[in-house]
Amino acid sequence: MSTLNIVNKSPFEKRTLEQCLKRIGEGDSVLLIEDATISAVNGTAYANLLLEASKQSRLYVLQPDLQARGFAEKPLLDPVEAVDYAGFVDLVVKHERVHSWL
Amino acid sequence: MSTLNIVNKSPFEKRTLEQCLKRIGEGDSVLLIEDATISAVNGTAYANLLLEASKQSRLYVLQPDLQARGFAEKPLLDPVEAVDYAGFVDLVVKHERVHSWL
Amino acid sequence: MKLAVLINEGPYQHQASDSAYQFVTAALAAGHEVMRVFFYHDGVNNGTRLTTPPQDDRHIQRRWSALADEHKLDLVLCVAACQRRGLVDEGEMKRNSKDAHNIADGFRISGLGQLVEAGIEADRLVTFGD
Amino acid sequence: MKLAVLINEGPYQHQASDSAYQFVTAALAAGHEVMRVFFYHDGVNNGTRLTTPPQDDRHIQRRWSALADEHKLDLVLCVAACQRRGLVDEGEMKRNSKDAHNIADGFRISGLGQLVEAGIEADRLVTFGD
Amino acid sequence: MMEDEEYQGGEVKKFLYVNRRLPHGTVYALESLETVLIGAAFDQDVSMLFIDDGVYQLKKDQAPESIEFKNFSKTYRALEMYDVEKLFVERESLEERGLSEDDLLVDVEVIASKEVKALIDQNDVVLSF
Amino acid sequence: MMEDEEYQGGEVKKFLYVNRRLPHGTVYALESLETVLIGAAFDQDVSMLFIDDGVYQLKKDQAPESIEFKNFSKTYRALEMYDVEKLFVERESLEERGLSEDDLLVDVEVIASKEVKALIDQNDVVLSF
Repeated sequence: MSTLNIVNKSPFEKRTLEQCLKRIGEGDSVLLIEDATISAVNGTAYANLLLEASKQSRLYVLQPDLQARGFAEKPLLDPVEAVDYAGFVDLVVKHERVHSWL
Repeated sequence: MSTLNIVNKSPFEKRTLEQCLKRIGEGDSVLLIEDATISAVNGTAYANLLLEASKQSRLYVLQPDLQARGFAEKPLLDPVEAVDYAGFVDLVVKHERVHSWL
Repeated sequence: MKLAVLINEGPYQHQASDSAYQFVTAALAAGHEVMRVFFYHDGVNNGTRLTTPPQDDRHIQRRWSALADEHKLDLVLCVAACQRRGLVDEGEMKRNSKDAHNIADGFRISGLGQLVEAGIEADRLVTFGD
Repeated sequence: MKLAVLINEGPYQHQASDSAYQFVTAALAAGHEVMRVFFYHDGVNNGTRLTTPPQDDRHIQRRWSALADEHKLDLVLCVAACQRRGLVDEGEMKRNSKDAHNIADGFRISGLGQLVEAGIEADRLVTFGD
Repeated sequence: MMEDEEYQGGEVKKFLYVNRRLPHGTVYALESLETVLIGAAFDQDVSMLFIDDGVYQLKKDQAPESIEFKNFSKTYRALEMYDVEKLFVERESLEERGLSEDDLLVDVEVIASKEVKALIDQNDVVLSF
Repeated sequence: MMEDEEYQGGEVKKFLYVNRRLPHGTVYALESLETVLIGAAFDQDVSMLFIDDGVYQLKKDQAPESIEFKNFSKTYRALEMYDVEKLFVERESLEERGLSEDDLLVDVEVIASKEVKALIDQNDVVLSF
C-alpha cells in the first residue's frame, strides 16, 4: 500500500485532519492517534469528513489512546478499524512510507 | 473596556481565532500576535471572519510580528489597527482583564 | 500599573518567551511595575544556564537574567514543572539526590502558589504560550 | 524490518515521547530492528537525567534508558538542538565552557546527519511530535 | 510548598480557569487542575469553564492506564472538597462532539455559548493554558 | 559535525521535506531547513514541498530583526548551491492566503492540490516537522 498518514490532533483544535485528507487518495491510509482519536467516535461534527475519506482510503484509530480518553465503550464510525500498538507497527510495515502530519 | 483577548495562532492552522470570536462581544478587543498576525492582512480566506467581528469588537495586530513575516508593506484589513509593543502594553492597561486563547 | 507575566513554553521552539520578553521590556520602559514572571509547563526550560545558542542568535536565558538583574525582576520557575523537566537548583539537587544543578542567575524555583499570588496581587496577568 | 524513529517534543508536555516509546516497544516485541531513535527540536529534553517526576507517574527518561540498555538502542540527541536547549554531555561541557552536564545514560549527542542517515538506512522512518 | 498555604493578603479576586484542550495529548489539562487545587488554599473565588475540546477533560470512563499515564480525571470529583463548586460547560461544545451531560463525571452547570462572555466579564483573572 | 559529511553508504533515496507551518512563531521552519542543508552532504535526491502555512516560509520581505530573530529566509535562495532545486508550492495554499508567486523569494514549481499525492508517492522518505 502507498502512504500511512498519521494524524495526532483533534479536528476541533487544528485543521490537520482535513489538510491531510484533501491530499491523499487511492492506496493511502490514515491512522488517528493521540488527541485525533476522538474523531473516530460516532456522532461528532467531523464524522462526515472521515466517512467521505473512507471511500478511497482506509482509516484506523489507536485504541489505547481512545481508551485513555474514555471512549473504549462508545461506538466508532463504521469504516474506522481500531488497532493496538502492535497493529500500528504492522501498518508501518505494510505501507511504503509514513507521513506524520504535524 | 472589557477583555483584551490575545490570539497567537494562524487561523489556517488552528481554530483558536474563530473559537475566540464567537465568545466575545461589546467592549472586548482582540490583539493578533505571533503567527496570528497574518490574518490581519487583506485578501486571506479568513478576512470575513475578522470583518464580521469588527462590528462589535476592536481589532489590533502586533506590527513587529507582521514585519517579521514579511507583511510590513501589505495593506491590512480596514478595521485592524497596528500597534507596537508599547501599544500592546497600553491595551493591557486599558482593559479590565487579559485572556490569552492558547 | 502592577503587571505579572506567565510563560508556558521553553526557549527557541515557540515564540512565547520572546514575545513575553519584548512585552516586559516595553512595560518597564513605560514605567509599569512587573511584579513577577512565572514560568510554568515547558516554560521552566527558559531557566537553564546550560544553553549555547548560535553566536549570531539571541541568547534567551541571558537576556532574561540581565533584565532581572537590571530591574530586580522576580523570575520564578514552578517547582513541579521543574521536577518533570530537569530544572534543578542547589536545594532541589539535594532534596532529589541529583548530581548537578543547572539553574541560571536571576531565576528561583518555587511553588505554583506564586502564580496564584501573582494573579491576586497584580492588576493584570498576561499569559504567553503555544 | 529496519525501523527508525524521530521524536520532536520533550517529556510530559506532549504525548509524542510516550507514543514513540509504546511504538518502539511494540516494534521490538514483533521482532523488528529499531536502528535509531533520533531526538530533535524540544525532543532533546527527553535526554536529561535531572528529572524527578512524581513517584506515581511514569519516568520517561529512565524508561528510554532502560529500553536502550536492554535492546542496544541508539538514542541520539541532535547537537544543535541540545545547544539551544541546554542538554550537555562531557564533551559539550568542555567545548562550550559549561560547568555541568546533564545527559542521561544510554543517550549520545551527535549531528543532524544521523537523522538523514537513519532516513537512508531504515526501511521506514516514523515521526512523533506536536 | 508550605509557604503557599499561608497567604495572608486578604484580598479576594474572582479567578476563571478556562479549559479548552483534550486531556493526555498535552499536559495542560493536568497542570490547569493542579493550579486550581493550589489556588484553593488562597481562599479566592474560583470558577472553571470547559469549552471546545476542554469538555473532554470531564469525560467519564477515562482509562489512561492504557498508555501508562496517571488517571487524574477522578480529581475533578474531589474539587468540591476544595470549595471549587462552580464548573461551567458550554452546551454547543458538548453537542458538536456528540456528548451530553450524562457523559460527564461530575455535576456541572451547562451554559449556552452566548453566556460565556458574561461569565468572563464577572471575573478578575482569566487563566487559560 | 565532520563525520556527517563522510557518508559512504552509496544508497540514494528520495527525500521529501513537507513544510506546513509559518516561520518564526515556532522553530520548525528553521530546523527543517537545517536538516535539508545537512542532508545535502549525503547526496540524496531532495525535494521540498510547501503547503498550508508553509508557503509563508518563502514570503519576500521577512524582517524578523523586528523581534530580534535571525533572518534565515535568505537561505532558501542558497539552496541551489546545495543541489536542492526542486521546490514545490501548492497553488491552493497560496490562493487561500491571498498570495501569488510574485510574493515568493525564490523560483518554485507551483502545483495543484490534487498533484500533491503523486509527488508524495514518488518519494521514499517524508519528513514533516
